[in-house]
Amino acid sequence: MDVFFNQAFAGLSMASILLMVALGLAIIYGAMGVINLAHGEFVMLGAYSAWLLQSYLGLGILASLPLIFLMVGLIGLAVERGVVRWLYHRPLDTILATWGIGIVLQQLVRMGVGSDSRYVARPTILDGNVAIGGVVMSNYRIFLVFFSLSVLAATWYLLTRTEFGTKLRAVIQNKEISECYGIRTDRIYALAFAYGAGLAGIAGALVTPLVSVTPGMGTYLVVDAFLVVIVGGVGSLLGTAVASGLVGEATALFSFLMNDTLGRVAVLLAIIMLIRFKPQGLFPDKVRR
Amino acid sequence: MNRNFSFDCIGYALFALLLLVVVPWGLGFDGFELNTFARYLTLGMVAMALALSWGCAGILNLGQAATFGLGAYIMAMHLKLKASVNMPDGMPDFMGWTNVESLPWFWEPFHSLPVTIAAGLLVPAAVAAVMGIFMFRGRITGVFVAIITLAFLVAIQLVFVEEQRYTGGENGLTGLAPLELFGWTADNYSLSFYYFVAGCLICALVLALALVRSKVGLVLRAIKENPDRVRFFGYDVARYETLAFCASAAIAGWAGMLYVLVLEFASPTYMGVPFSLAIVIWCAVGGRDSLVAAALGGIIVNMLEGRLSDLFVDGWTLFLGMLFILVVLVMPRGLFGVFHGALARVIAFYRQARLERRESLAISRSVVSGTHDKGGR
Amino acid sequence: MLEASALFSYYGKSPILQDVSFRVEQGSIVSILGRNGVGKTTLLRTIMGLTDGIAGNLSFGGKDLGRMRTCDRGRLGIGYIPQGREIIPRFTVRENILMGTYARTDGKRTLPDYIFELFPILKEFIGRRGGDLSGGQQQQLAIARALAMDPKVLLLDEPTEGIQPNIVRQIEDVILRLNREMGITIVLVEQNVPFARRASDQFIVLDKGRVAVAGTGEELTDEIADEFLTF
Amino acid sequence: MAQLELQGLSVQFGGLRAVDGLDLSLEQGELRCLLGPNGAGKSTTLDLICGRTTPTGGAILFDGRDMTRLPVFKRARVGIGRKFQTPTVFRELTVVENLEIARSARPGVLSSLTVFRSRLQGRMREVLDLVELGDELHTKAGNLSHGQMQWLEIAMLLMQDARLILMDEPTAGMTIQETRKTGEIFNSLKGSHTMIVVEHDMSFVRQIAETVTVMDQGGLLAQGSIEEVENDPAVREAYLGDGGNGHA
Amino acid sequence: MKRRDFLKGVTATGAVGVAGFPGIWIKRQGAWAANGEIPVGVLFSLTGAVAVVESTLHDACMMAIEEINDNGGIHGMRLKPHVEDPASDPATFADRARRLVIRDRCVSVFGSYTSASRQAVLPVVEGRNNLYWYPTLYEGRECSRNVMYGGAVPNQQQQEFVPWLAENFGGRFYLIGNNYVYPREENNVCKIILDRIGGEPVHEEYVPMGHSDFSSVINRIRREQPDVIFCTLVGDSDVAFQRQFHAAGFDPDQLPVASLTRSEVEVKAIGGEAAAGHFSSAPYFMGHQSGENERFVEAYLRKYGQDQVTHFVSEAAYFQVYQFKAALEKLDPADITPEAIRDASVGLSITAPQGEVLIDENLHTHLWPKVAQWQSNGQAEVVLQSEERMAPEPYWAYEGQSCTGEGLVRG
Repeated sequence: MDVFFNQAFAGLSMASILLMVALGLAIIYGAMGVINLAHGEFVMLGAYSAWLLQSYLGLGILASLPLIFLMVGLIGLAVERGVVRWLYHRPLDTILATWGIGIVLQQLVRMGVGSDSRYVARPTILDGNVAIGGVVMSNYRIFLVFFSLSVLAATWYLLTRTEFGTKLRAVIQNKEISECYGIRTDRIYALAFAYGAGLAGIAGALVTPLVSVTPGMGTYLVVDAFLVVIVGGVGSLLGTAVASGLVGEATALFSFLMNDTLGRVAVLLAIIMLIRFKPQGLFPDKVRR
Repeated sequence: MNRNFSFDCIGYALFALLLLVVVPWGLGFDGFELNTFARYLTLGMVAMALALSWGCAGILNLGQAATFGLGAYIMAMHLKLKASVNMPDGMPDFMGWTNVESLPWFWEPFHSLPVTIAAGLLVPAAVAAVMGIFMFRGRITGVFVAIITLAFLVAIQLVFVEEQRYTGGENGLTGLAPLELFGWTADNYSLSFYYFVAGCLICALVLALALVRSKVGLVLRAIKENPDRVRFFGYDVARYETLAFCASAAIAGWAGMLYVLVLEFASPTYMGVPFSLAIVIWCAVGGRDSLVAAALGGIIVNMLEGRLSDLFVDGWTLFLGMLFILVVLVMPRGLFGVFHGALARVIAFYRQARLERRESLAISRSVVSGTHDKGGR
Repeated sequence: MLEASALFSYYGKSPILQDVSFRVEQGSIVSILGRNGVGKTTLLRTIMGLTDGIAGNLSFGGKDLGRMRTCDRGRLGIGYIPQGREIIPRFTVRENILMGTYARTDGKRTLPDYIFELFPILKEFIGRRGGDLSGGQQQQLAIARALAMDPKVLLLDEPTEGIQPNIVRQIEDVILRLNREMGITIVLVEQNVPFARRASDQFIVLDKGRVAVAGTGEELTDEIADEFLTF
Repeated sequence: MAQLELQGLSVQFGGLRAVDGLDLSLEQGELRCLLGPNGAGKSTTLDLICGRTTPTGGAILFDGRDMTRLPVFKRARVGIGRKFQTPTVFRELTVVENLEIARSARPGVLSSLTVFRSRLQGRMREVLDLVELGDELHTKAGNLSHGQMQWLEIAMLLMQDARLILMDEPTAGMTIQETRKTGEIFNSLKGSHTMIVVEHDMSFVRQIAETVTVMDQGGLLAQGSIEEVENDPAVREAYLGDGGNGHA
Repeated sequence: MKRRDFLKGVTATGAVGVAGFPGIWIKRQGAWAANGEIPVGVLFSLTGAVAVVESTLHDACMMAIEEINDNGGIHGMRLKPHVEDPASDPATFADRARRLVIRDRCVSVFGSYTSASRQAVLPVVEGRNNLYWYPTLYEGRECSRNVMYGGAVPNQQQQEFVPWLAENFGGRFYLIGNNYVYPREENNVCKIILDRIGGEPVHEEYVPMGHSDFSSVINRIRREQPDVIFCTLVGDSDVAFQRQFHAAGFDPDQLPVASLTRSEVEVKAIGGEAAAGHFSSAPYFMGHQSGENERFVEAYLRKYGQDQVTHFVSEAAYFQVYQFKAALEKLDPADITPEAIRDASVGLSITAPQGEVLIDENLHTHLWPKVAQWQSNGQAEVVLQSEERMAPEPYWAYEGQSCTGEGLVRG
């Protein structure tokens, strides 16, 4: 039984990381239809920013989160202004362009910082475990779960309760008419892209204590995160959250039943099925226009 | 129609001439250079295969590498068996190391070369058929096709890596025998081998062209523009899409088989996401609207990659990444689009000039004859 | 106030409007009439900057609109109520109206009360999603959204199309009140000749992208209607 | 036995009943005009017949065969053709290629593999002459004028040789001469093809119509000859609207 | 259709004009080493997933080449390194190896870290009878006459390590590795040894390369309660696993991670604190006390930065160049061919940072296995040093097979 709960928690903690990565991607994809394959590199930049701030300014991960959000957000802004904005009417081409951006960002980091893996210290206040019977949960992972939920909540608040969010949602649903009502759609797009990139940066910073920080670290994440976004459904925060949870728990379950490789294969096949039979996502928004 | 057909012939004859005469001559009939170029040709072939589904039918297959890899493994299995005749039970060495008792049943048929070649074309096509029917019956299009094929690619690569007992795992299939075909042994540094690969590419191109030039190609172009409207004429859109998908897979499998001959091993990286996305990029650089252009895209980008990595050992990927961004931004229809646009402009200019000359002639003649025909054209 | 001379407007390379000139005086109602597909909607979209390009002059309140971005035109006080209403279906009624205020330059984000006097039904349905309203209610919402921006001019594209007759009358009344009581200039694309005749100070009949006839409201005779508006 | 029969056909979008218990039957070779105010459900009815929309209730019989659940392409193979309100031709293809697509007597994949060039003789030549597009054979459809595109789409339907042709506002955007010519073509098709035409242009309707069906709010309002319908007070109320002094 | 297809032809011609004739200018033939230069290939990934490790090998190799050149070269000839970046991709490895061997006519190629890349290069060097100097520890079971194996084979890493672990911590081993040849083969060897000494493998599992979430693995470890984690994870996976293992609160005194692959590079990324108390088995550690090593480390840090580390693969990448040099010095300069270099290498003994290393006739290297415990400063403290240099036996686990100077012998 303990094994079951342990595994359920493992799934939850995988889901929390996935959610943070996918959330930014979901906003970028939902708002602009841009398939951002450079998202993994934003995650990587977040991790390197954490390393930079730690080794040169001595800032811990938690303290530097706002700065990292800004730094990666700015890079995202630059990428949007420089490349992505020319491609809004060609969604499939964004796959190619952002893949190129990913290659460039990776190589820039490699040339600037070096290709060896970097060390970022874990916040010491989050050391240790909580043990309930045989169920052992690492404090840091518990923190991640709650943090990702609060990021979700903050994003939800931003989208539904602020002027920026309302404008963004208006633009998503009807770009033309939003323009007619004085909304500067290009500015909204740029900010939304920057916000998505910033979230990826935060996610990158927060996974540093668990993984190896290398220029190629983001590549593995982006495919999974993208699958989550598609399964969740375009523009649905709830869908993204639930899909992350499902994928995380399913990965944990299958890898417990089989092994990590076949578990991943099973999850991928399940995702293919879901996309095939529910291409509109888990929570399709039925509204008549 | 006839004039267009002759233009066709000239274009393809030029391409064939290029591959069969100009390139080997330009490379000085050098074994190493020819071998390197043969590699580019196989990569061009898989880019061409993608153009068949992406350019013609609008199906962006991000998992093209999966069918390429299948073809590669099938050929490698045959060559591995040939290399293992002296092993106990004729079993490949890696199977012994992973405690496999006897040769698995699905390896048996690959003792035979004809079966191998047929399988190298048909297995990828069959896999594509299953995927195609699965997706297109459900009217899955665009991004969703891209994502499903991508997920499928990741899954199939994981399976190949996991089943090390049968596939050689991460190392792939290595230590292969050379191919023997009708008494000819493939030496991949020879001119004859280069011609073999180039011949295969031209052959595949001609077959693909036949498909594109037939009514199937026409219907596919219509489907790409408006699948619903095509249905109203009684076409089963899913079948057409599946056919394009299968044909593309078969050619990709073919290219995979050649790739194994060129590189002398099969590796699961042939089924990797980076490789698969690279195929898409070659196709985009060349121009997905034309099969030859896509093949050239594959050849050119790989050549460029080769040259760049020679010139800038440290930063060549940086240049490559920037190149992709630039191509997407500046040349949305690839090199082909640029050439096409330029030539169309030239032709339009001459046509205009000819028209004006004719008009001025007509006017002067009418002035001379004194009849003012108001609507004279 | 709104002025066009020798205006061409393009979709792609084909000119949909050709050599159109007109002048809309402050505080007047101008009707634009014509058959399906003669460019009425394109004219409104051209004013908003939603076509691919224009040639000729187009100005509003003395400012040249030619190169101005759509969002800035909105901020000048041009309220656009498009054909098919195009309210935001997933927004609540409140959010839809609030969206209108984003075109205000004074930064005020409150919903004017008079909107709810004009359209009491919106007050009742304030929390519902726009997409769940009936056609007539959506039309009222679309007008309310435009009013929230405190517009100087309203561009209405067939506001009564496909709406039950009793609401049609209501909407027509509102349009007249907005003009007569609040002095809002109105440009109205209309199929309904009697209403156009009753309401407008001025009319423009388009045919094949050109101005076929223009004149004051009284000059809109049955002959003109027969020639250009019936089939 | 009628060729096309709609029995209690209904469809619902969200809460809206777009078509509500519609009964309609057409004889072989009949031309039927479908009138009604905006939103009456005319286009939706065509959508239901050709299979673009699935009904929530009722049945569609064609030649006595139940079509209600058949996918679009199978209905097309049975002989139902459709023209859309805005011309939907393949803009990237040339005129000939568009017609070749429309020539779909053998729509299978395998038979298409054996066809390599468009034969300009026979039916294709006839159709091209009829719609006067003979000079534009190799023009991309996207470069045609609006009227020509409408013609092309009609030509495609002729090429398809559908037994039942559904037309949604075929004359929208046409000049008066073009409209008249369209009317002549339609009249010549009577008898050999069954047609349903949704139209607002009353003069055009007068030119072609034998029987007129008027729809309102998803149901049948009136049916009969054009005079009968025009004098029907219910029709005037619903369609001509606004006190009946309109010019529609 | 129109003129499009004519254009295709034009495009084709144009394209080749742009990039088609690199081969024309390539000069070839002549002696292997001429003009006072000895061409050697340097083939380590500078980009891609494996660059993390391979770039350090590249650095070490290049440093040795420069040192040799600075000290007058070999027979007065300079080593001319041809550097390629195979981008961590086996296909690119094969392509670049061809360039080095065939086009650039290198007498030897130094390169690569992963088994897959070695396998990709193998047909090229065997087909052209060239020499590939491979510095990495590997799974053994290979007996090419064209590869100089500088790293440890399983018997050199495990023969002393596994019994020592079982003695000190218990015989219940949890085997975890990345899913490829090396971990599986090492685990085979480990299981044989465990079987002999009465231990048991409680669980054996493999995760995909680059796998980074070990929650499930850690849960399984909790359930199985082994005595030792026998770890053959590499690179990113090893780093991720160790960080998560540490975060999960396991005590290294109770449950140590015993790794065959973890070196100073990984520990630097893991962080000394998380790695402290765990064990690695290798022939070299950065902190090894010897004059040769102090010189090596000092030169390396001076050249590449004080935050860099040396490790058991970069050491081999370094000393292999000196082995190459020693072999060449035995040869007549006019007589330099890959085969001659190979034959001259056999039986060569030089002083490497880890001690005296000898090239066996099977082309593998006799090394000095050590077991070390990681400290929180990121350095390893040797706890077990083998008495004598250990001979490489690539077919140790396969009875009746052995690799000799004549190649693989079955008996």
